[in-house]
Amino acid sequence: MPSLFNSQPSTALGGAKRWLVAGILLAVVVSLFSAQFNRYYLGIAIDCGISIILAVSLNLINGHTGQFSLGHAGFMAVGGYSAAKLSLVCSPMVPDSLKPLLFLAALVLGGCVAALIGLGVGIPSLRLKGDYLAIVTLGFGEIIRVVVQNMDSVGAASGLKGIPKYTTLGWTFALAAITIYVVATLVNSTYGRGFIAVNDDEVAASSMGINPVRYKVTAFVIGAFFAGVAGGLYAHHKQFLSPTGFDFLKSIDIVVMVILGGMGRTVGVIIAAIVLTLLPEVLRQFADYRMIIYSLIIIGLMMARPQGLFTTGWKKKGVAAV
Amino acid sequence: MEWFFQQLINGLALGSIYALIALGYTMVYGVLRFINFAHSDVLMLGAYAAFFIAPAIQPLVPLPSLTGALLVTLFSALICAGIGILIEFLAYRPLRTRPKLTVLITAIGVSLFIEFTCQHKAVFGADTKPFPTLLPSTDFHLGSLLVSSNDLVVMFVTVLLLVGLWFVVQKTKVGTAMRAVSFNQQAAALMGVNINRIISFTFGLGSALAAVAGILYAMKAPGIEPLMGVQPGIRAFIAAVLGGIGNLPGAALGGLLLGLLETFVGGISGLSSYRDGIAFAILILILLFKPAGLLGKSSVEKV
Amino acid sequence: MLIRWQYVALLVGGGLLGLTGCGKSGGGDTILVGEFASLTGKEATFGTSSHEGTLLAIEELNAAGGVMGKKFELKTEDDQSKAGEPANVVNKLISKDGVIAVLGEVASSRSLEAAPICQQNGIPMISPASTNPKVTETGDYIFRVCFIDPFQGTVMANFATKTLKATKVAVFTDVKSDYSKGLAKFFKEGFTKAGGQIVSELDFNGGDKDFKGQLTAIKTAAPDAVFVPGYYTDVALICIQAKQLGLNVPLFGGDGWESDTLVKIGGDAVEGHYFSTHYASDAASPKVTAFVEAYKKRYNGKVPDAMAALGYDSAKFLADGISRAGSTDGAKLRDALAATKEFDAVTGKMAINAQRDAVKAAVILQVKGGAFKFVETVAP
Amino acid sequence: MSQPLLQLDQATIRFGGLTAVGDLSLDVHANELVGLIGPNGAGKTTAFNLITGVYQTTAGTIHFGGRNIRGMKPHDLTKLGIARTFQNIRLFSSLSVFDNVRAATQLHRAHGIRNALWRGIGFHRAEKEVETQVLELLDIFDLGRLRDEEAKSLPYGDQRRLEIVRALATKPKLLLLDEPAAGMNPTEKEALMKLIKFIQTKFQIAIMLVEHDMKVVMGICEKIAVLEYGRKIAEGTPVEIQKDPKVIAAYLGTEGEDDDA
Repeated sequence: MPSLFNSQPSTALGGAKRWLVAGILLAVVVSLFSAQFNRYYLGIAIDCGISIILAVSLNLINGHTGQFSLGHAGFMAVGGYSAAKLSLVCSPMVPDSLKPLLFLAALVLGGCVAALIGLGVGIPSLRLKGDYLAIVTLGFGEIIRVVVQNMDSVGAASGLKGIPKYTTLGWTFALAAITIYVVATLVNSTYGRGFIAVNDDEVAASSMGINPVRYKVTAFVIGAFFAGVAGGLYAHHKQFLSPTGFDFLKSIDIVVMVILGGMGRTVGVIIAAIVLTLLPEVLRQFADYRMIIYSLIIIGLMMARPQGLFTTGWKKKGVAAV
Repeated sequence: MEWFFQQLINGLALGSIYALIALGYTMVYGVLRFINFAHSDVLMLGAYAAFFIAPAIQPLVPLPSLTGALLVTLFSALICAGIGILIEFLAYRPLRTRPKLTVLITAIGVSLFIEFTCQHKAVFGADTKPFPTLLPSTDFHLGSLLVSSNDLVVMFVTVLLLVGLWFVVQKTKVGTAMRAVSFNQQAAALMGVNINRIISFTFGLGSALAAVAGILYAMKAPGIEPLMGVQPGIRAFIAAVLGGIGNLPGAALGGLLLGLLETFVGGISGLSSYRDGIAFAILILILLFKPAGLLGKSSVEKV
Repeated sequence: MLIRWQYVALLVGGGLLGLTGCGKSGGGDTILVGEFASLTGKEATFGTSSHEGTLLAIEELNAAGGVMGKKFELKTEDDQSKAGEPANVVNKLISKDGVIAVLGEVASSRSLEAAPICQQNGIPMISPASTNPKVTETGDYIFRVCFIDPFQGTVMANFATKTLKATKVAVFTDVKSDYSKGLAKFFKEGFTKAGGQIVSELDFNGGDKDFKGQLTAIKTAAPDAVFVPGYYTDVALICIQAKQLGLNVPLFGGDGWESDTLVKIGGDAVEGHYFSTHYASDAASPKVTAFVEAYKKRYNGKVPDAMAALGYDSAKFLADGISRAGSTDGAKLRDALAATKEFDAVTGKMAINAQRDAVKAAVILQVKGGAFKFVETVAP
Repeated sequence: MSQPLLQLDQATIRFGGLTAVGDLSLDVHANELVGLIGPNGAGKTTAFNLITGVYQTTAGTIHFGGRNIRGMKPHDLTKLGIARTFQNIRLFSSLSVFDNVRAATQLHRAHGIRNALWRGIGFHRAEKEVETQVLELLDIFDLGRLRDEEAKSLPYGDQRRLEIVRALATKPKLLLLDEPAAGMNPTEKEALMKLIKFIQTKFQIAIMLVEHDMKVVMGICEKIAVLEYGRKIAEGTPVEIQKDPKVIAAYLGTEGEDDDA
């Protein structure tokens, strides 16, 4: 079966690009009709798309490469603030017809700045493992938050307001499709097997000519880039950013998505991202019992499906679910 | 100079509490190799237990008094030990053979569950409650220095518990079993160690420590609320890693260092707003040079 | 307990169905009002207070027959004190539930997140306690019933120079809170303009429990008084630790101090300190006494804090606007609210100015004998 | 005689006070099959770790293909042409048999992120080539039928062979085998000896072998070096070694154990 998620390179991998194009087209078409959607559902749908980008990109770091990072919210913050600042500064100077270009530039800038920070965070990962690395990434995330909290140019503690609303369903899901494409194709290539090899056994990987340092840093940089893009989307979706939104609990949320989806399983992670974004909304009717139920569901899921929600049988035929 | 010594005392007092909490983290980590995120919530439950027990025993033992404080602490520690054992039994034991990350997420789930449940108005409610005075407190003047008796109590209790814990782990039969389980669970089981009992004991002991830390923390800052454990919990977690997780003296050292660092940085104008960030930055620097923490042994992988 | 993925898929599918199958409710014989508040999470204390005040006001209004012959229905949503949530919550209230106005939030950062959505939908939003000037800058549908940081900061600066006769003041700010930073900024401006000197500026993070590092440094700077714009949960601990360190100068702050809990936790450590707020319960109008009594009765003897009073006022202010507009239409309601010249709130008589901010007097209280005593009134 | 492929010149490594390998000098020539033997703890695996860059020498030098390898990381050395297997099998346990070998081929590809992402014609051609190559290799070692199995689910003997195949996929000039016969029964050992000889002739590479089983070592190696307490006590042909009194003394009572602690 020609598919993005098939681990075999033998069949037509050209399929992967077709999926990407189809995904982007679908997103754009749906987005044309989005004016008719209820704004609440539209907002939630965009939240889901952003969660997908965050979870899939973290999956490259945590799932495929096996680096336990707790700093994804930090990358998201960096990307979000950079993108928002650019569009705030430039949007008065740009005519309406060029606004999409400005938005694209802002997202790319956000991604690049986040990637740069990812490079910085990736370097300690050369020396640290497991819990120690987790702490260091958590620390980086918190440092970013503290710095933003003290930066008056981005509103400091009172937040950055008045960010133009550029994020649409189309943008979000097109970028989600690109993220999925990049992570999935990257991992499903001879080059990309290196990520998993490093995860499985660093010493053996090194002895097979795979440079673990390079792979780990690459994973951090690419993961951070997309987290930054997600931050940019988030900023132009909520139209307001405050540093408290990017504390380590946000990182934990994303980690839960990755683990619940099954480390290294792209489809599972996508579904987990959607489920965990929808769940609190679905539970709203339970009012003040909502978060209690939410936490119980997480515990229950870990007991029932510890290997990830959607592992068995989904890995290979998962395309239908995207 | 006077300023320096005052800050030193402040820092040591704060660090002692971090150290005490970190001991609990590190002990559970030593035996089970995972970070018990719910530890900080057990700390909160300890403070609430004392909050409810204190008025209950007031008719029998006058408060504030030393006996009263000891009694309240003892009961709270027992309650929390029970809670800790229960958490382990219900949430972690079924996952014993599963990957550590699974247990980690479950621990986060348990932590959220306790926090949200306690915030519910039918339980404790979200508002801050005044913590009763358990110990009569006085301030000692050493020249121009001011030392609160509470701070001295905190430091004393930390040292006492650290020594006690060290004794339990190193010199008693159950401690030997704990170390055996930590070293190799299967081998320990084959040697006739009752793994379940040892792990329950570890959780009970760790949670009792958390209760004591919670009460001391509430004595220092006598307003308690369901999320009071989160912030010191993260700090203690950092402290445990800083000292080398799984290492008891390391946890104490890490806690003290972090407490001192926060206090001194907090006291510098212009830097105080970066306090949380600087603590982390120094932690990262230390870990870059000592990847397994200050006292942790970096395990060289055998090839 | 075994959950297979099929069940999960069912759950997701069911959830999706549930999400699409709802229309607008309300309308008809009730007026549906939305409220968003931090009922759980880090700032649940304040959110709960303002919610309780709002709820009390709605209940009183309904007991009195409602407005225009219609009763109110309050739809409350929790935002978990989390950034990102207010947008969802307010979108839901407006687009799914169909509320005619939105009440909330205490924290300016969360009000700022919700404001553009209310503005774009043409739904009036009334914030009970967001004091950051930026909140109402979002657009002409955004109002508030509290005074703003520049006013309160200036009031306290004048108080420090004139009443306290302080020339050297230390400022101790909660960097995590825009409220605290705002107050500190305007206080510093006012105080230095009046010839005073800021001898020390230190920061803490809301939720910290240990402040001794900063307080020791403040003590070394030997100020005449310390300005602590913060919330009562932190302030009580700051007062206790200041006392332990022998920092025996007056501490003073803003309306975030006002709560029974301040005295309950702080005990004698808060004695003698000052803060500015909206009303004084000891020198109060009958309106205030009635509110305090009603609140105590409704919530098991709990004494209302400033958030509760402001939450109460936000709902009453909305009802007043609706009755004057004679309609629940967004634009008409907006115009009526904006035209408010005098509204008799629990927190004082107020008018709405061109920036849609409440203009009202502040009072300064002192903690004495475990109660708040009136010191002076400062008119705008 | 031509320039040796691998040249150890008084290579030494000390851990604290312990000299794990001391003044080890040894030459390995192209297409030569050299055995490294010695009692438990003699430093054989440590010597391998020095050659592959896992450890750095404290003193002395190691040259490979005329280059001093000091400071080079294992993956750099693999590029130069050194491949190895491990005493305790280290496969990529979550990857399939096919992918284990595929991961090892990448260092000779014009790989890269850009190619993997763009998926142009060149990429597909290259991936096709890799596939053919990997399958060929697997088939030579009779593992082709298992290509989709998870590596960790294979029987022990197959795992050992897969590790060798994976090492060969890096196209080495020198292959280091760390106790390949450990845990095998006599029939399997017989097959392994044939296999090693086969690799030597088929791929025309030099092989270095750490092994406890004397029958295996004596049966196939052209040259044998004996280590004791980190020092080389003898070097020569199998016949010479068997007669060496120092070797006999060192081995008294220790022969035949599997474990190298």
